[in-house]
Amino acid sequence: MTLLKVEDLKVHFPIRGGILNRKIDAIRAVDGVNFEIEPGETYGLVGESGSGKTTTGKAVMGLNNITNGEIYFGDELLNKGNKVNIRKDIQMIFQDPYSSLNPRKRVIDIIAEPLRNYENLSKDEEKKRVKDLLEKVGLTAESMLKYPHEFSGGQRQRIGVARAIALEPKLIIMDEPVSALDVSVQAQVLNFMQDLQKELNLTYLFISHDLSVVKHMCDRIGIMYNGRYVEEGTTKEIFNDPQHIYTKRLVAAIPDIDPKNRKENTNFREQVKEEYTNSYYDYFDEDGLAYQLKPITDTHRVALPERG
Amino acid sequence: MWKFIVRRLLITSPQIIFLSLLVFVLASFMPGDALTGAIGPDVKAERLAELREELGFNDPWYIQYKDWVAGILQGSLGESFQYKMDVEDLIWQRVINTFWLSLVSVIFIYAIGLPLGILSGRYNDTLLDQLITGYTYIGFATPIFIFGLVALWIFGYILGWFPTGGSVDPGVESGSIEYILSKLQHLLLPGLSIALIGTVSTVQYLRSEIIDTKQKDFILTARAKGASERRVYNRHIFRNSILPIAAFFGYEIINLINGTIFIEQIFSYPGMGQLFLDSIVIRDYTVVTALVLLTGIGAIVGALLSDIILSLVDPRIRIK
Amino acid sequence: MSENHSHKDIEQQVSEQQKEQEVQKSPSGLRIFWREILKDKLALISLIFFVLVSMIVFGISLILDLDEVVKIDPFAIHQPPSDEFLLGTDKGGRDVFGQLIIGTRNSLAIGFLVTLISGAFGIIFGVVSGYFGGHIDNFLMRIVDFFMVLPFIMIIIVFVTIVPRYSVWTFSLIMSAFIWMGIARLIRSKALQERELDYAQASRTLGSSHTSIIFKQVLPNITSLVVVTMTLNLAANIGIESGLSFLGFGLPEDTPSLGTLMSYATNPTTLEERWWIWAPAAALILVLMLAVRNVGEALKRAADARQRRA
Amino acid sequence: MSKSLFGKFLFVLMLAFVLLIAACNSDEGGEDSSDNDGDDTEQNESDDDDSDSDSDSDQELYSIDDFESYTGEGDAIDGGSLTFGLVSQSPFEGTLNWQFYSGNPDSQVLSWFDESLLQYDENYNVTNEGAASYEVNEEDSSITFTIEDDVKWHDGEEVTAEDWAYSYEVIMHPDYDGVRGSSAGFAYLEGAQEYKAGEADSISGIEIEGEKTITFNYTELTPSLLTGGVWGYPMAKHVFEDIPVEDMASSPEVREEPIGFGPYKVENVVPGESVTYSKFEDYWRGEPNLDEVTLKVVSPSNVANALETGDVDLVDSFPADQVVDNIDMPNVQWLGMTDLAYTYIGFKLGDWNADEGEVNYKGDEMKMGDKKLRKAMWYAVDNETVGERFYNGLRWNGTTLIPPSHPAWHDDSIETPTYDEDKANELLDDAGYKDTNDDGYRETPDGEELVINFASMDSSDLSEPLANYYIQAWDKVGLNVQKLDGRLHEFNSFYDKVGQTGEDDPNVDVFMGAWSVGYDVDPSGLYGRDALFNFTRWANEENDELLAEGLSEEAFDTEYRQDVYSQWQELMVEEVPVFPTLYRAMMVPANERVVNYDISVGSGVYLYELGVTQEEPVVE
Repeated sequence: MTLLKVEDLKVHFPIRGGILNRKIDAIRAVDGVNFEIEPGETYGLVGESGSGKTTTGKAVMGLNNITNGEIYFGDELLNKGNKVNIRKDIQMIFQDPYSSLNPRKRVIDIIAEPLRNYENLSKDEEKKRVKDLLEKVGLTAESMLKYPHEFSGGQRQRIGVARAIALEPKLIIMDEPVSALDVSVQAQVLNFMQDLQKELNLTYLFISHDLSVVKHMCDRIGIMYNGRYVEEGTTKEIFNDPQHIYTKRLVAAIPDIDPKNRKENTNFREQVKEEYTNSYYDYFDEDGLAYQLKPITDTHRVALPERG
Repeated sequence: MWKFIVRRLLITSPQIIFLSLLVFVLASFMPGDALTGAIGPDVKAERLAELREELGFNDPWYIQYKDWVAGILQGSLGESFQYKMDVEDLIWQRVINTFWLSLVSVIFIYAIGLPLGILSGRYNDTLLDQLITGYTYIGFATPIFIFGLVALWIFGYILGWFPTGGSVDPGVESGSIEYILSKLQHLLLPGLSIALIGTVSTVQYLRSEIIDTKQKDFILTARAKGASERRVYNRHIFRNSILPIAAFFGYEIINLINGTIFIEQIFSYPGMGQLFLDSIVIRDYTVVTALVLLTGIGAIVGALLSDIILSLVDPRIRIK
Repeated sequence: MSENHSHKDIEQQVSEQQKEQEVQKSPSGLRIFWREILKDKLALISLIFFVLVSMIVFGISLILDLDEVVKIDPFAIHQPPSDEFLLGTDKGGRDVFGQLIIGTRNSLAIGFLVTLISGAFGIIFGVVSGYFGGHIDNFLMRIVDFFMVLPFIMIIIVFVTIVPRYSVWTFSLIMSAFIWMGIARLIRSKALQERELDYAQASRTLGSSHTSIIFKQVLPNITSLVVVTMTLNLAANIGIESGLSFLGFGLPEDTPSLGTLMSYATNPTTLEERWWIWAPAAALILVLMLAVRNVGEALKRAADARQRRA
Repeated sequence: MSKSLFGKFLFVLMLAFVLLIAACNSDEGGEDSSDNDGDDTEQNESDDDDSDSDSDSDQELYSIDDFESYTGEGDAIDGGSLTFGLVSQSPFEGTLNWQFYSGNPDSQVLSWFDESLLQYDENYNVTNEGAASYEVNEEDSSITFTIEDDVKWHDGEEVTAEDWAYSYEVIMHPDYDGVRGSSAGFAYLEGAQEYKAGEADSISGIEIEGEKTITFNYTELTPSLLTGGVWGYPMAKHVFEDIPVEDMASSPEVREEPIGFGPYKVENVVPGESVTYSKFEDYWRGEPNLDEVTLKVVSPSNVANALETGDVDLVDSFPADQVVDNIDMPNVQWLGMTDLAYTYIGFKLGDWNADEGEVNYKGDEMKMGDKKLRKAMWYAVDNETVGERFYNGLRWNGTTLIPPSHPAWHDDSIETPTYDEDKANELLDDAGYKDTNDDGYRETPDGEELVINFASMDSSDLSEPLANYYIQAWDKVGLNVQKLDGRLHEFNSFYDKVGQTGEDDPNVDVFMGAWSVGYDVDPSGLYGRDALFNFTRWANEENDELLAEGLSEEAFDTEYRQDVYSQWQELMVEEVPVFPTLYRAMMVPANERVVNYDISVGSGVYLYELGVTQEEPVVE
């Protein structure tokens, strides 16, 4: 049984203009996206900035109005009416650990905010829960009375995680959770998140532009371009057998640390780039948008034009 | 650009309608009417009652409003009961005075504000700058009516340098040089009073703007390239700082009008502000309504003007 | 959002500059204010002076018998200052010093009230508008636009002639009704930025209601702006009140304000020869406004990290 | 922003200023007390202010009897020019036509270039000294007027009977929207109402008997006709003929180039601000003395200064609250006369019956219904002191409701209450108003709390102190009087509250206002049973009778009429629906060089004789 099912999701932002300020066009930030996430897995959503991945995440979270489509969480349709309901079963971790924590609030108030909204706890119970949560994310209980600016970026992100898991959600949406952090801290935080996933039996929707991170974290990956999927598959499929030219290019661009392969890599990239330029119109329609996804295997789908 | 203007105009028309409604409703709540002033033993109450009926003073406000709108559509703002003349003519007589007063004030505002602002910004933290900043400190804190009153007292009464009331000496041939000089003489003190207080924000703005710009990279580059200090100031800094000031002018209109109400009262200068206060007292509704409306429209047009200038100056603001 | 109004844009430009300090926003804004004031001797003197005057004025007016102050004494008209009348008497033989005390109290009270009422309303209006954005913002900003272009002095004057019985309270309400827009606009543009910050979004994912986010999350983050604006508004409001009283559309003579005493100077003989009636009031208005502004400017500097002295 | 040393400096300066003021005070306080010891020789120059105001507080007293209304004759130079100050806070309206003007400022402008055909004596009776003489025909209730031969408009046309009739036709025209047309001269005119209703093309009661002779036929003759009732202003028919009545008031013939037949003609009008006149050589009384007159608006706050500097020679009036401060102005002579006005305090004694069009006197039902209470309130106030202290004697205790400006009708033999606290207390005790609950205030005879609401008109700088002073005075005799709404009312809301439209505000118990009195002494417009402006809503039969008798044909006999009005004045003192508080002097300053000018009516000194003794105004 799937945990999250997104069907034909569209999020359009109107462009207004003209004398009466009517809607004259729309930015199609997300334009017909389908995917499913199984419980316990980490699903990666990859794309360059502007590809609609964050918008998709926020739409699932209910932070954006969605134009069309359905989002099911378990059996429940989330977007009754137009506004997506906020479920405590879904939580989010934000990209920027600086702005996602209210600078005027102490840590205890930040972490206890969801508890206060959903659970009626006494002061002591609340304190205990916050303490537990802090310990779970590797921070000391003394942190409780401090303000966010007294922490480092990595620590802040841990606070953000503590807040997100406070309600024991099933699904956590991570919007570029480490991209604002130093590379040295990134791995640390990622590992910690993986541990947490096992411990709490969490499902992650992992949004990132960084394929190497995604490769490390995710079970399955969806690749977005201009608001549409170009390819979806298991991590292995995507990295070892990319079908779409866009995916190929992304994969090729992953830096390789081994200097021995440098020349080889450069050549390979050149090739891919050439192919990309030459065959662009084989993979995208005249508007530069991806085609419908076609299944190749049970798990692997690619956006290719109808051939023949 | 024209789309932008047309759209702004479309947005402002409901504002004007609301404004006229508001004024009308308020006016209908004011105690007394234009005939109250006629009370006396020589005038029979019956005659007043008759006139009230004839002139429609007894109609509910929406009927009066309807008539008034109908009048406007035919190009008439109505007739002033007190002055027995068309409101537009009456207001025109006074607006022209207020216009001159405002013009002189604006000229002074910029004539005083620009040099002071530039000096203060260019030589910041010198004694000169401190003098100027000191002036802006005081100027900001001084209500215009206190300043006007004291100015009238010192320069009008004690020193006798300026006339203490009116807009022109009587008997001077209209259109002659003397006439213009006399007008100017009557305008100087009230105009200066408005300007000395009103210019303060310009000085402060210009000063901080210049100090800011001074440290911007393109100025440093210009200097590095060997441009003379004068050229740097004239071509780069000044031009960069002056445009927003020009643009803010439109927003200033409403402040200017508020200022003239006080100043005209203090200097017995027959302008719109005085006409307004008088008309309130004698309940000359048509005039009150027309004046408030006109002022409102002035403010709206001013804001529009500023927006246009701003969008010309700064493309970031321009809208599709 | 879709409707672009340029005031907004100017404010945005301004606030872009503030953005950098956003990051360093620390929780102890009020402490920074305090530190800045302590550092700035002028502001400190101003603050002490203002508090002192307020205390003296409110203190004395507690023990001062209002009836005695406004008591008409036909045998003591226009007395110059003496031991009996510290600041002489006015045209009704009333003690000017007493009126100055009561008048300062009334002016300050109105200044405070108007600042609080218009401030509270403007803040709520602005924060709601900015936080929700979109159509709500569009609609609310049209209302603000409408009020902005009202010639407010004129409208207040019309209002004052209508209200049959007015006191410090009603007068403050009338004034507030027409001067809340500035702060509303400022707060709105700030709130527009704040709502885009992740912490506001995070709160929503955590199940906090809009009201709770507005009041518990967003508002605390704009307090420094609120404090600065309100302080500067206080000075302006004292000025507006005394101006209206000066024109004769303020409080009645029995409830003197500083403007009432000033308005006696429209009589040229009083202006020329009886300085004791109006000059102290004029000086007091000036000094009070200067003091409040000094404090306000210091706060403004404190709020703007680049200019902070402390 | 960098710290500004200078700003700091200024701030400290301001602070110092405040402290200085405080310090000054204690200093001066000290000197003041030494003044009392008698050694004021030590005062230095900086105390000039002080000594000035000391003399101020000594309160010099003046009396209207000290002033003449006439500048006296002098050696006027030939020609010369004069500047006349029109004292007004606001510009004049510029409706420069007697038929259409609505404010005093305009009438001041008008009186230089246009005048009435009728001349009045000092009792405001029509005489034959004017441009027209009259003859009463008692048999057919008509009056015939004959205009002098050489009365000409400024454009050289003769002023004719036709012109006079024309002014009636304009005023009674259905489209006419001015306030005139209700005085006796119109009300009693035969056929006027028919014409007004549009039923007749002309007014049947007006007969033009020749180029210069006109007869007005009245339904009945009343003395009011000859004390201001007959409309005496002709209207130049050849000028206005082609202008529709509704457009006349805004026409250039009224606003920009008005003509009249007065001693000066209009040269130039600066709307609202000033008018220049030149002499009209063909003026019917003779060639005017001055070549040129300039009229300009001077605000009340500037007028003293303008006089001192010779900026104006003469003004139409002078702000009462500044007279005393300026009475020693060296280059100015002060003219004075008793003003045609009085201040009063009235009591609400009923309401207005709109259906019947008359007052509904309710007597004892009303809070102020007890005559003794009203009289006690009269005794309780010290108008003498008010006049002396607030107006330095230039206003004084009023006695009856016909002011001494009408010497023939004012009866000064009538005893009226004057300040007597004991008497007031006695009256109140008598009437049963006693303080039964020891709150310091008297209760009604029924033991109910008595709070009297006082509506006072805000008409001058002194309105507020005066109202408060009266309230204090009543407080002293144990009456709890409160200002209605806690403040004074500007004239619009004042008249709304006392009932200008017939809807009296039931909260008003006592009100203080002022009436100006017309030439015609007949008080029925203010105190008649059917007078809407009878704001007290008091009436009784004796009053009705006396007022009717005052207007009857017998009353053409002055002695008879005097007797009637004496009785009426006495009745009003007895019944006290209203009591006058102050009579007032009208004080007009004129530059020393102004001669042959008289501010009173019927003095036999006319405007064309006005002259100056030197080319330039006398300056200190």
